[in-house]
Amino acid sequence: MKLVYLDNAATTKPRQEVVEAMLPFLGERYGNPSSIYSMARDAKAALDEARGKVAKALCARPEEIIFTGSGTEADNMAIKGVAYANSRRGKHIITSAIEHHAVLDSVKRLEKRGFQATFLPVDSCGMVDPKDVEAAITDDTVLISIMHANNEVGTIQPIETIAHIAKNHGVLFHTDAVQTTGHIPIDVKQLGVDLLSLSGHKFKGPKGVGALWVKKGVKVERYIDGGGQEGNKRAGTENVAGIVGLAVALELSVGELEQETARLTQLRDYLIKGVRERIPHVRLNGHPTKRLPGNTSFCFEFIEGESLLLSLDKVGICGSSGSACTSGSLEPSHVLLAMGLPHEIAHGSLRLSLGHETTPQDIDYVLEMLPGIVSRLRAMSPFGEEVSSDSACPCAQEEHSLVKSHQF
Amino acid sequence: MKLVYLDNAATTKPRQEVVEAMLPFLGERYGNPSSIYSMARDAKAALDEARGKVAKALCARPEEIIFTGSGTEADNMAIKGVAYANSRRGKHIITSAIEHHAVLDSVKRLEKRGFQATFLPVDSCGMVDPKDVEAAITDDTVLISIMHANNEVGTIQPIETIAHIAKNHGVLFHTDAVQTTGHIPIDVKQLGVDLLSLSGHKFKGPKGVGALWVKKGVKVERYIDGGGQEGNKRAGTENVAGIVGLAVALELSVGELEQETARLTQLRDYLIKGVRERIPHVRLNGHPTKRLPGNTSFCFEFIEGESLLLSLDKVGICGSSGSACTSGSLEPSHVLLAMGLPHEIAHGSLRLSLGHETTPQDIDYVLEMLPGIVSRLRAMSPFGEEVSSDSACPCAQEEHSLVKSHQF
Amino acid sequence: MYTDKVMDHFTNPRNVGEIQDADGVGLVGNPICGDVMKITIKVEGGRIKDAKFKTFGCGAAIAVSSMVTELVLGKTLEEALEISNKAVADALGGLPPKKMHCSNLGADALRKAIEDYLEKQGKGLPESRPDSEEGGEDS
Amino acid sequence: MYTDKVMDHFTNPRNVGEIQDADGVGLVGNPICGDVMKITIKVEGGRIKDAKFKTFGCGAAIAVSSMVTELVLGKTLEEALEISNKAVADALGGLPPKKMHCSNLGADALRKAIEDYLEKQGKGLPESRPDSEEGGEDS
Ligand SMILES: Cc1ncc(COP(=O)(O)O)c(C=O)c1O
Ligand SMILES: Cc1ncc(COP(=O)(O)O)c(C=O)c1O
Repeated sequence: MKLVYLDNAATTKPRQEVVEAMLPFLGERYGNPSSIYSMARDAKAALDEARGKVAKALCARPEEIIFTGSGTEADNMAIKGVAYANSRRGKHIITSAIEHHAVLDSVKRLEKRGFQATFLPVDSCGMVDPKDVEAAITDDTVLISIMHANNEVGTIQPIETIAHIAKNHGVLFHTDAVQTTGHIPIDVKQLGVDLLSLSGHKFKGPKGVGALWVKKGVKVERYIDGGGQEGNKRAGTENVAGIVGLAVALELSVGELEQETARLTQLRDYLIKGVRERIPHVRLNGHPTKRLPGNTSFCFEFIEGESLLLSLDKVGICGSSGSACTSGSLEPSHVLLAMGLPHEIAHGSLRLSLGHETTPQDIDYVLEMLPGIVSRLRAMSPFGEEVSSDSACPCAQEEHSLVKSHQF
Repeated sequence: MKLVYLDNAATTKPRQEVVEAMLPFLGERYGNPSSIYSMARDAKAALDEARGKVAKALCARPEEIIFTGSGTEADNMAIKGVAYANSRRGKHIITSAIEHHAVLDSVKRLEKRGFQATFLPVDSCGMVDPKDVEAAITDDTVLISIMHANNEVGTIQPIETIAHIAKNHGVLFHTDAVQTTGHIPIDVKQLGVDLLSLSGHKFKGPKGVGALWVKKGVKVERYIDGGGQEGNKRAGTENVAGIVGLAVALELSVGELEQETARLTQLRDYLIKGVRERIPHVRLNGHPTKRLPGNTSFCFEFIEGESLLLSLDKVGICGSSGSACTSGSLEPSHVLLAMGLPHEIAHGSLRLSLGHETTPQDIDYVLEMLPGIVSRLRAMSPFGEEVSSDSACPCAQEEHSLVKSHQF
Repeated sequence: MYTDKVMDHFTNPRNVGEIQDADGVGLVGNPICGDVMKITIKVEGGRIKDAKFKTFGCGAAIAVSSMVTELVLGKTLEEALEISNKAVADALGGLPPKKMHCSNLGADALRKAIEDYLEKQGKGLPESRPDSEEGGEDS
Repeated sequence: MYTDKVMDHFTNPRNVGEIQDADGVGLVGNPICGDVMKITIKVEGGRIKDAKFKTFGCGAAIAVSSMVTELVLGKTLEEALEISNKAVADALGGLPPKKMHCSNLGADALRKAIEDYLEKQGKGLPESRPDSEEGGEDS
């Protein structure tokens, strides 16, 4: 059966070049970078080279890169590490309601440890308003963390503007760039941030390795304690193969970023247009233009996301509903809810995220299969009957009244 | 040049079978285990299978295994996670002075957060006295963490006895089994512990992946916050390839444990005997019999460890001085100091740790090269002159007087 | 995650639809939670002659609906009322723990439909009531 | 970690040993810290005719000792006193930052040896003293 993988926001397939670069470090070049004999120094040199590549991709310095075991760990370290290291400056943290759980739950953990937090709202496109950020800053604010782009709906946030505000108020600023690194241009100086998280498997590198960039001079408490690895900032024997793989993947992604952005944006818009033309009662989630090149996110009314995903899987299409991390849960996406979608609409979400291997044929295949699947599920839905074939995108109020007519 | 790798306690070379088992998950089987389509369920199934293998190797249940990004992370999670989750029961932690820094520094971090700690001494063989453990327990003690075997000197601790004491006092007990897993038999029920850490790269698995076993019912706070992975106990997209590799490596190691133990013990004792016969003024660190099958640790008096390592490296022998993590540091090993060795002796330590690929020829080669290297360095040492050729192992007092004669 | 039986009932659901001149209608669930089931039944001679469902929900919800309509066909009302949510899940070879609570509402919808029928007939419920809470017990 | 120059001096150290009838002896360091250097010199006509070292220490310490004994040969006492720890490190192509503080004692040992010589001669130190602290500046 044809396999159309459209869940590149969840994870990507490592490039052949990446695996080839990793293999020696799972084989003959297995030295522990902390040891001092030649074989180990070879592993250390490979780490240094990888650090250099990542630094270059971010327009940063090698010594500012700390490799971690995931994007999630990078987020944990950034938020908790900054909070603890700078708690004398204040105990208030500002973030947004649509962050990845790695950020949200780190902030919530700190709330249990005596910190205060503000979770900023977003507009219906999933955009944080920099004015809200500024208004939320108090004398006690020590950290602002706003994601570069959202993983579910793809909205790209006004990071430069927010970073500027943060700087003016002397507050440290972290951005979760897990969805943007390797996908849209990143220059940490131009962005103006103080810390930035990324994750290898989102740009065709391996899973289980990430990195945190920390601007020179910014104090971050070590989060994983132990040996002196990573300049004494993150303990644990280094995942040399993974780090090498991450660096190669990032270098390659950044190298072809311009062409890929153009190609994916076109494919993405073709998919969005096609879905809207063929399927009634669908809405596009996220910002119409300020969105990740590979992200599409829809809500199909009157049906539920999981049954849609399972039906797509039956015909070889891999997508997701909400984020991969929450797809095992029964709660609709916190992102869609924060954007003001009612629960019953949020339940019907589908994210199709395009990537390096996505072809126009893949999109055509989706456009061929999806309308029938949606119709079939709608025909099974107790809400379907009331649905007129009016293809205009119904607004949230209409939906609410539809639901209320069932008196639930 | 011949390469004789005798730093298997620092890291090991992944087995061919391990790399082969990992490769599909760096290739076609790249799905995110949290997603719901078939390709992702395949990755989830691989995780479940790996979990089953690790559980079996420890005589535990699959749902008790939490995969982490390193042995270090497992130690951090065990110690901080238990401390925070059970802080209402008490805020005192007992550990030993010879733990790995992953444990020591985690405990020290907790000291900064309002916990109290006792660091137990060890005897001259590096052994913790269970009576000391019992004596240190107070009403406020919430956790005891004693390593299964020490990474530098190889001494195997009386874990069962200590676990028994902990249980009698209603205190939770963690053991860092990073050096023992896959090397000596482990049955968590028989050991009687509540938590146990392990690390893949110490038993011919990949670097950057570890696991924490937590007995069912024991409360541990999540350490890395975020998505619901690992039964909501450790967030972050799983290092599927790494986890699969760890499990295969452990299964294979446990399968051949008995033969390997016999083989390595013999080689180890052959090396110890040979060194003692050929080189004067050398002492064996650690317990003469209760030690890891692959561990030898020596102190060569009048010379310094790093220059010994560099000289060995020149002839293709890879060893370490202290642990790999501290070998970049100038401090002598905290383990040797805790065992009562004076600083100047502790500086001259050499660990040669044997592994799966070690052959009798390797040991013969070491016995051939090492005496000349030691002599050459001693000839360069300002202490060498005063040394008689008496090959009896000088005791610490003699050393002290030797040093004092220099009036430093 | 789902058994083959669940996937079979999800992919080829039995008795989808709505009986136009239904003798009883049962509607349970809540769109806010993501699961709504509507079961319509036709009763003849004290037995369920026909049952159809419409469901908004996840794979489990659809499979459960399909299974319950199949299980109930030809049963007396008393027998039908004895079908528990747990029995439906068992007939599907089990459901993931998380799904036991929220999506396993087929038997509830069926009972509502029977109650509706009995109400319309002016009759009360028969004596035996299966433990409707039971469905979630082993999650 | 070490430059080729360091490794060369470590592997083939120059001037190892002790001058038996030395004109000056300098001993610095502390075995507790893991570095002890002993430099012995022979002085003729105000110039250093011979210098030897014995060192207990890491690779850097041995290379530094070797290098300083080489640098000093033939130099006047004044010139010799101007050799700084940093200059020795530079001559070795640099040292890892951590090693700059502790193991880079060669110039100190040399100065001690010269001081010892001058003391034995009943003379004081010449005026110019190079900044002995400088060695650690860039770590
Ligand atoms: C006893 C002990 N604990 C913990 C660790 C840390 O494990 P990892 O290297 O996976 O971080 C090691 C090895 O480095 C060790 O020997
Ligand atoms: C925005 C965002 N942040 C953080 C993460 C976590 O990264 P990782 O999967 O490496 O733990 C992800 C992806 O899962 C993400 O999309």
